[in-house]
Amino acid sequence: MKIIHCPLNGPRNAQEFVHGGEVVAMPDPHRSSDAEWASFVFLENNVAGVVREWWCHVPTAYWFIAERDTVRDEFIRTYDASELFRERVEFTRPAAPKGDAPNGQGA
Amino acid sequence: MAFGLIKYGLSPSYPGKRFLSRQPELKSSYDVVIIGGGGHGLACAYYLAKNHGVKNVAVLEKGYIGGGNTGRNTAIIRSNYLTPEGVAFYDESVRLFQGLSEDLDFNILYTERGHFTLAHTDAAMRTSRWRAEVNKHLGVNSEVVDREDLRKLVPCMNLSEDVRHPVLGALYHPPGSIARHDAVAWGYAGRAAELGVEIHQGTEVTGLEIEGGRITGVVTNRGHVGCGKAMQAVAGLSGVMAAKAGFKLPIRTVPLQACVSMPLKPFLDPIIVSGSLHIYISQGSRGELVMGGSTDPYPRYQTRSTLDFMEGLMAHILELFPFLADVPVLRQWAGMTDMTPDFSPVMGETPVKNYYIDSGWGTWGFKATPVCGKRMAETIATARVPELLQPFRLSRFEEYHLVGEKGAASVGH
Amino acid sequence: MTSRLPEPFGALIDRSKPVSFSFEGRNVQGFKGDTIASALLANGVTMLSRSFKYHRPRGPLTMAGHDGNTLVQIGSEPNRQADRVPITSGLKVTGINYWGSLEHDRFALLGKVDRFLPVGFYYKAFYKPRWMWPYWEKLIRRVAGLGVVDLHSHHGYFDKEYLFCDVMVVGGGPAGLESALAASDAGGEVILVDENRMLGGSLNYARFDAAGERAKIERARLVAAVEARSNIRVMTETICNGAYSDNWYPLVRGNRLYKLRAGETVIAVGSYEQPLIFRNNDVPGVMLGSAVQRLIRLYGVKPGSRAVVAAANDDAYGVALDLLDAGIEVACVTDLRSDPPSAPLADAVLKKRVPVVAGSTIYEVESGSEGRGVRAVRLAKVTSEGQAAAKGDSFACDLVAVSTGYAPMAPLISQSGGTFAYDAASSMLAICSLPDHVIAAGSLNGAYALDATLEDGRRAGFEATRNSQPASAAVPTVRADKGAAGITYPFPIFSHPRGKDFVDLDEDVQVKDLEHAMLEGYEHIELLKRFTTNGMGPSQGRNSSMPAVRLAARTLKQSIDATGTTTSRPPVMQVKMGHLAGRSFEPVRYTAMHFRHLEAGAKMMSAGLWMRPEFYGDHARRAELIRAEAKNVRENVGMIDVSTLGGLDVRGPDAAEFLNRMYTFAYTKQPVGRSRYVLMTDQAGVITDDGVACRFHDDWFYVTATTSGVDAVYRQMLWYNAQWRLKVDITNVTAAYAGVNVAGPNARAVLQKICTDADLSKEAFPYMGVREATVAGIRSLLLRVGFVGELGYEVHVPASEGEALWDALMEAGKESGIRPFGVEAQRVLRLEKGHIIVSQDTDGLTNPLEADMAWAIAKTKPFFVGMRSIEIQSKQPLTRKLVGFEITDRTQPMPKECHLVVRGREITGRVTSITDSPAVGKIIGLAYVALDQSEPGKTFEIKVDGGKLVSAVVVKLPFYDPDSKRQEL
Amino acid sequence: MSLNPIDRRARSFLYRELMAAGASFAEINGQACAMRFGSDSLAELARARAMAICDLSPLRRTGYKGWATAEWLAAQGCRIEDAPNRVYGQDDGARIARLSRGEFVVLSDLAQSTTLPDRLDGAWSIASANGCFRVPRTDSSAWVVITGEHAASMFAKVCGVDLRPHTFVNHSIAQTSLARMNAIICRSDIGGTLAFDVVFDLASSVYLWGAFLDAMQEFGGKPVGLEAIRTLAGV
Repeated sequence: MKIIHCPLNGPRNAQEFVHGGEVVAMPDPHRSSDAEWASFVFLENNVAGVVREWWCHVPTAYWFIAERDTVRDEFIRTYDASELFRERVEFTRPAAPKGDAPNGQGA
Repeated sequence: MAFGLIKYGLSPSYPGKRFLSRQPELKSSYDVVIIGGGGHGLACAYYLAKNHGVKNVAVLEKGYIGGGNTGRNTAIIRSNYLTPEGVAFYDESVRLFQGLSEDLDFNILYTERGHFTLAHTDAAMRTSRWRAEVNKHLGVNSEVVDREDLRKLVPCMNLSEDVRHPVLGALYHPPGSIARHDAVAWGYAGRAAELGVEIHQGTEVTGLEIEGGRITGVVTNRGHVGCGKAMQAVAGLSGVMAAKAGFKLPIRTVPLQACVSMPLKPFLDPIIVSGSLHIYISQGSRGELVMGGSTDPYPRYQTRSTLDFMEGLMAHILELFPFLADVPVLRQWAGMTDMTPDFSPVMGETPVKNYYIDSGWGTWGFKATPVCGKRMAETIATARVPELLQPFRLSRFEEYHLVGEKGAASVGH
Repeated sequence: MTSRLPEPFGALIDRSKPVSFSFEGRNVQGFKGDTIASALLANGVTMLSRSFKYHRPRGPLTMAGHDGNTLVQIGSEPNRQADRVPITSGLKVTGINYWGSLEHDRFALLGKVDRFLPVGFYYKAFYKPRWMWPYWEKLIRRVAGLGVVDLHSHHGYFDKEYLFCDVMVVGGGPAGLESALAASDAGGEVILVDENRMLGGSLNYARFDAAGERAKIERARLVAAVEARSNIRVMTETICNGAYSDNWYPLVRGNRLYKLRAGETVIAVGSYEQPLIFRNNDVPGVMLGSAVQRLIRLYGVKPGSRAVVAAANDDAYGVALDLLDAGIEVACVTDLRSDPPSAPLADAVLKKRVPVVAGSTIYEVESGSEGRGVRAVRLAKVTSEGQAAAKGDSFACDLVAVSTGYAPMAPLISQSGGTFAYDAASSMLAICSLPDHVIAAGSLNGAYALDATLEDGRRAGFEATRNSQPASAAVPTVRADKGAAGITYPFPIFSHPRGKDFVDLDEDVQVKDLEHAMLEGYEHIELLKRFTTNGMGPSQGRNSSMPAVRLAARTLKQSIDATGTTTSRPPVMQVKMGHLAGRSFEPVRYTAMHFRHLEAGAKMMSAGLWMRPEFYGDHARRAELIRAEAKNVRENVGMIDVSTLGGLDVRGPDAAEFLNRMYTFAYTKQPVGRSRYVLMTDQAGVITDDGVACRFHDDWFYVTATTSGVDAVYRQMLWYNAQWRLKVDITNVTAAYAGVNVAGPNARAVLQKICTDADLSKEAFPYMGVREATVAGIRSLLLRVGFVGELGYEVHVPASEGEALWDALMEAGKESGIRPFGVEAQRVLRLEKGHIIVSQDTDGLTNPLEADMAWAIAKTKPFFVGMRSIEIQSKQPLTRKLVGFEITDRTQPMPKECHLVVRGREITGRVTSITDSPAVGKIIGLAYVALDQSEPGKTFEIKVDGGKLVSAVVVKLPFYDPDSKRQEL
Repeated sequence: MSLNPIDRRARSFLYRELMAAGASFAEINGQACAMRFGSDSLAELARARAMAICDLSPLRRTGYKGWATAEWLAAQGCRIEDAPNRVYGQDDGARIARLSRGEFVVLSDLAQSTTLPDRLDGAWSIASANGCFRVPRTDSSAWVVITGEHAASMFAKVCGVDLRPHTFVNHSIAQTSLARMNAIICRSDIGGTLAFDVVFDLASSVYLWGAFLDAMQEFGGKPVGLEAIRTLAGV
């Protein structure tokens, strides 16, 4: 079984984790086209190579980010989500164009 | 002794004939290039030649024919799906399978065994009835049976209530069958080759040539090949190939594992599936138990086996069949599957003109081999997507017209 | 007649402890330490099994569990290896795969008609006419298959244990022992694993010098040293059965599966001696030289009285010397090499005047009646690779020992990601790459000469601990010539015009089968394997895959590497399903009131990990009891355990904003002290969960979720906030609270009795109100909810006090006739009120518009998960809609949940919930229908059992108490 | 005369198991706590030293989490350091398990002499909460202690984390999966005896209790009462 290095709990058996999918930026829900949105919801990059993805250590419900080679199935690096997501994310309807664009999602 | 064998016993020289011609040189171009020499690609080539007279066809296989998921799946055939679209599609597949040995003049060892999808919760019982009702309405033989029926139909199964997940009943699908997976690929290859299709093993497609939004050729490890039309049938690597064509798919590549026991004298006729326990088991013609479960917990392009798969699988199989505890397991393996959000395949046209796709087969691709081959051949030859395939078009996702088969496909295979 | 040899032969057996067991019903005597096979051979029983296809007699080949010839049935255990399983008193052993008896197997006839059973014959026949195949299939299944399962044998106790170490050494032979010692010098924890009962590996049975002394000395030295080390844990009779990611290994011993995580691994499992292929090479009495040596040295068994030895290396002469020591006459040594080099063991054999025929191979074995044993061996001159001249001399004998070469025990290396390439110098595969943290040593690594093996072991042990070695420390050197060259005959295959020259004994694959398969086009090594099943049998190609590769390479005129080898897959050795399952852990969660439900006769049902009461009382009266429970709620007061409902504390200044993003409704303006419905969708706009959000403070919402959904909801919330970084904390408090819903016209009266500090009057505590209060002396959260459509209070208390709460409420409700009700009654009650159950009334694709829940969507919010997808779908015509319906005509059969709504061929929807409502007095339900069927008053048809069509009429929801007076009392 | 657990409102989820095993109970924090099994206290002590499990669910505990929790606890006079997955002992015997940057579990001492959990719960309120939120650990989590020289070997049968004494040092914490249920394992030796506090989902109490007893069988492990544990601790 793989060992995954959890940034909080250290090296653990992969069985303690769940995979959360690739880290992808959400398009602006108000400014993106229907096709762009559907593509965000349904389509996958499904990269054969190094991907940046979400993992959760289940016993601690701790979400973190891993860089993993999907061909060699090797974890290259794991780190806390705050490395990518630093800012509070705001959402606004176009009508009231105040605040940041909602896709300040780092990734 | 069957007549087919007599000539082998009597003729002085070995009468077996070569089913695959020695590898010819690649031509500079073909009417149709099929990327991927698995069951699907070979079937498509066969039907192109047989049904549509399209014989200037090359099947390009990077390894050996049937070496991908065709040779790794557990060879279960059924049509007890949930959506009308799915049921109609797989029903045609089952009908084709029933006559396939004769059609290909090659025994694919297609055997009706009956297929049980066990229900351990009332929710699962509801799904069973849903599937049974859709099946019956479309003329497919399925019914819901309760625990008492199961006592008669599968007497060796543990149906006691004092286990963690007692069996409440099942979806019973009498036409559920098994076959010899390799034989399907070999049979199609042999007949396709007879009709003039070229099958190139050890020929990897490394790039696609697209001009003005239409496919014009492919680049291989053996050089350039022009084509009028092309189809990719490379389950597991669908996304990688689609990326070469410049579009994305609703697909994650996730390993699926399986294993076999040592051969045993026959004791289990039907195919038993449990969605709640994530297992399925059947006994093959050689006597080995063929066992599998749900896909691996995370995506990757790898076919390395895991121990945790075996542990989880066996724990649950022994809850249903405690007497198997001393049966030796012989071998485990894995394949790479195309998992889609709605557990239905993706077939037909793509954003690239004359470039067709046959993908998204998740864990249920083998059972679709004949129908997919036949209908994709029709699509390519006539440039019209038959009604049977329409629901599975790639564009269904941006249209939010998904074909939800999770309830019927997630473990059932 | 073979017999026992005197000591010191028989290192493993204890002659003072006779053991008797039965084989094929007849009593057999052996000694403690014998395997089934050794005891049988000691008693002159040479046939242990019948082959898979032709049912030919078979006997031990490797005596190491590396062949499929020794598979037997032990009581209810099929396919056990007789050359590995030790005998115990009373053991009942029988042969397998015969029709009649092992001695007289009617299926043996198949051997006579094999001309009619070409390779892959089952692909070539039996399918015309179609209806015949099922009969053929049944026959084939009966002839195929090996052992028998006993459908009544019970599940023995298997369990598991995790192990950890710095270095694991697999293989207790000379290389492994030296590795373990070298590794332990570095001070770390070493685990030494060996499948045999006695450490020493080949030192226990092989011969390294003419005198036969060297092995004894080395073994004594190494074993004593290992046993003296406190940081080496020795695990014998333990099989390292696979190599998985990140040095994760299953070790099988007894009834326990150990799962070992090793820092570094030294694999020193050695090599397989390889068979020589000639006509009748499968007859009992034909064995590998190492098998003969094992029988003599380990078990003190004399495997024959007159032997022919086939040689292609000096080890073969060691076998000859062992035979002589054991008093077995050596009729001749036939050496495949045209002029065998002078070597210590060979010279010793010559000195003993044993006839040595150089440049000759075995052409065929002449066997006794029906191939039951060896009578004589016919030699033939080797003319070229794989070619022999016509018959030469014949030598009478009853034993054939074959020592013509080796192959590395590749499985653990290849499974861990290492690769092999063909080494022409040694005519064997050799390791060409290893993954990190895996080191190979000994003959597996090409070190065959004993001194090289020992040096290579030391080197491996050092490399495994390099990080803890002083930088100055030098890697132990290994001599350049490791003795691999010239010990393996390059083409040990001598086909015979009359066949029965078996490449794969498991599957009865003969040379011609492979040649014919290639003729037919199955030329790729994997196709060749799959078509002929060569290497797919019980011994997984240990003895047959290399010869097949050699044969294919020659036939196709290509190199071995170009031909390629087939992949090795776990497990290494057959393993019981029970070992893999172990003691299975099936978690189950009980509420505080669980045992109260049992005491009240509840029928419990699984809900995720939880157990919940389905209804209370006798199964036979199920329907009636459920109606009564529901009736009691409508007319009086009932109580249901809702502890399993998910509970999430969402707290902090952004709590309301967070809920606004997670759920479809609006929460920023929700007043403190009130609850509000929550509906969750995913980014595709599909309904995933629902519940209520109770606001106890500006910064504190207590949010409920469905029993099976809460863990996913909780995880999703954390995931989103890992991106949004709102000032909010989410805590899953599901297990912290036990909860009941007290519902019915008398609910207030019952609750008020024991609720001392809160005014429960409609005015003080209205519908949808929430507050803290004390009930039966327990601090509680009170929620006025209406799921079942009556005056009702959910009481949530600390779980440890849940049972007391239940008791107090049952007591307080006694005079009003309070009764517990289960999940089924609750389903009826909520249906009468038209409330959906997520996942029963919705499916994997249902969006809120289809579920007719547009009312639950806040239109002006800047964002919620799923919002955009719902907007996109709202621009499309609805294809289906969830509606309430009723069936008034009692003469019609009552539909069931998931019966279809049909319009001719078309399926327009399905019934998701239905009940014969006690309160409404009609059959009512929820169903998906086509949009044009969804207006109240419209009728549609439901297809029920037997295909009959039942018509139903759409009605407005709810069915019961339309203006909801009762729940707002 | 032993107290009957059902005579008190608050009850350990394990009280039926404890009664069946012959426990005698005494009141602690308003609920029945298993003090001893049978009359041979020396044998029980010996078992506690070799391989035993004891239900500590009646003992006080609480928890806090949130982005400002560390600061708040410090302000309440708690001594905690930055490293997560460590147990920090307090002067009055209480122990604070730091689960992450922002989450803490507060365990009282075996003698129940500390008042820390009550003090903290008294000091905290949602109104004044500022990035620090109470977690009702007494209600949400069962608490057992597993003691004795064989404890680590027993864990090796139900837990994939290496808990052997020389690798999992005293005061270490592993938040992991036990027999497929989530649990918090804190190494807190008692008077020189190897000991692990296990805090886990209350609703799984009966299941995990059974899994533990099954796993410790080969080491002769059985339940012991709080008295034996207190004797180990010398209180």
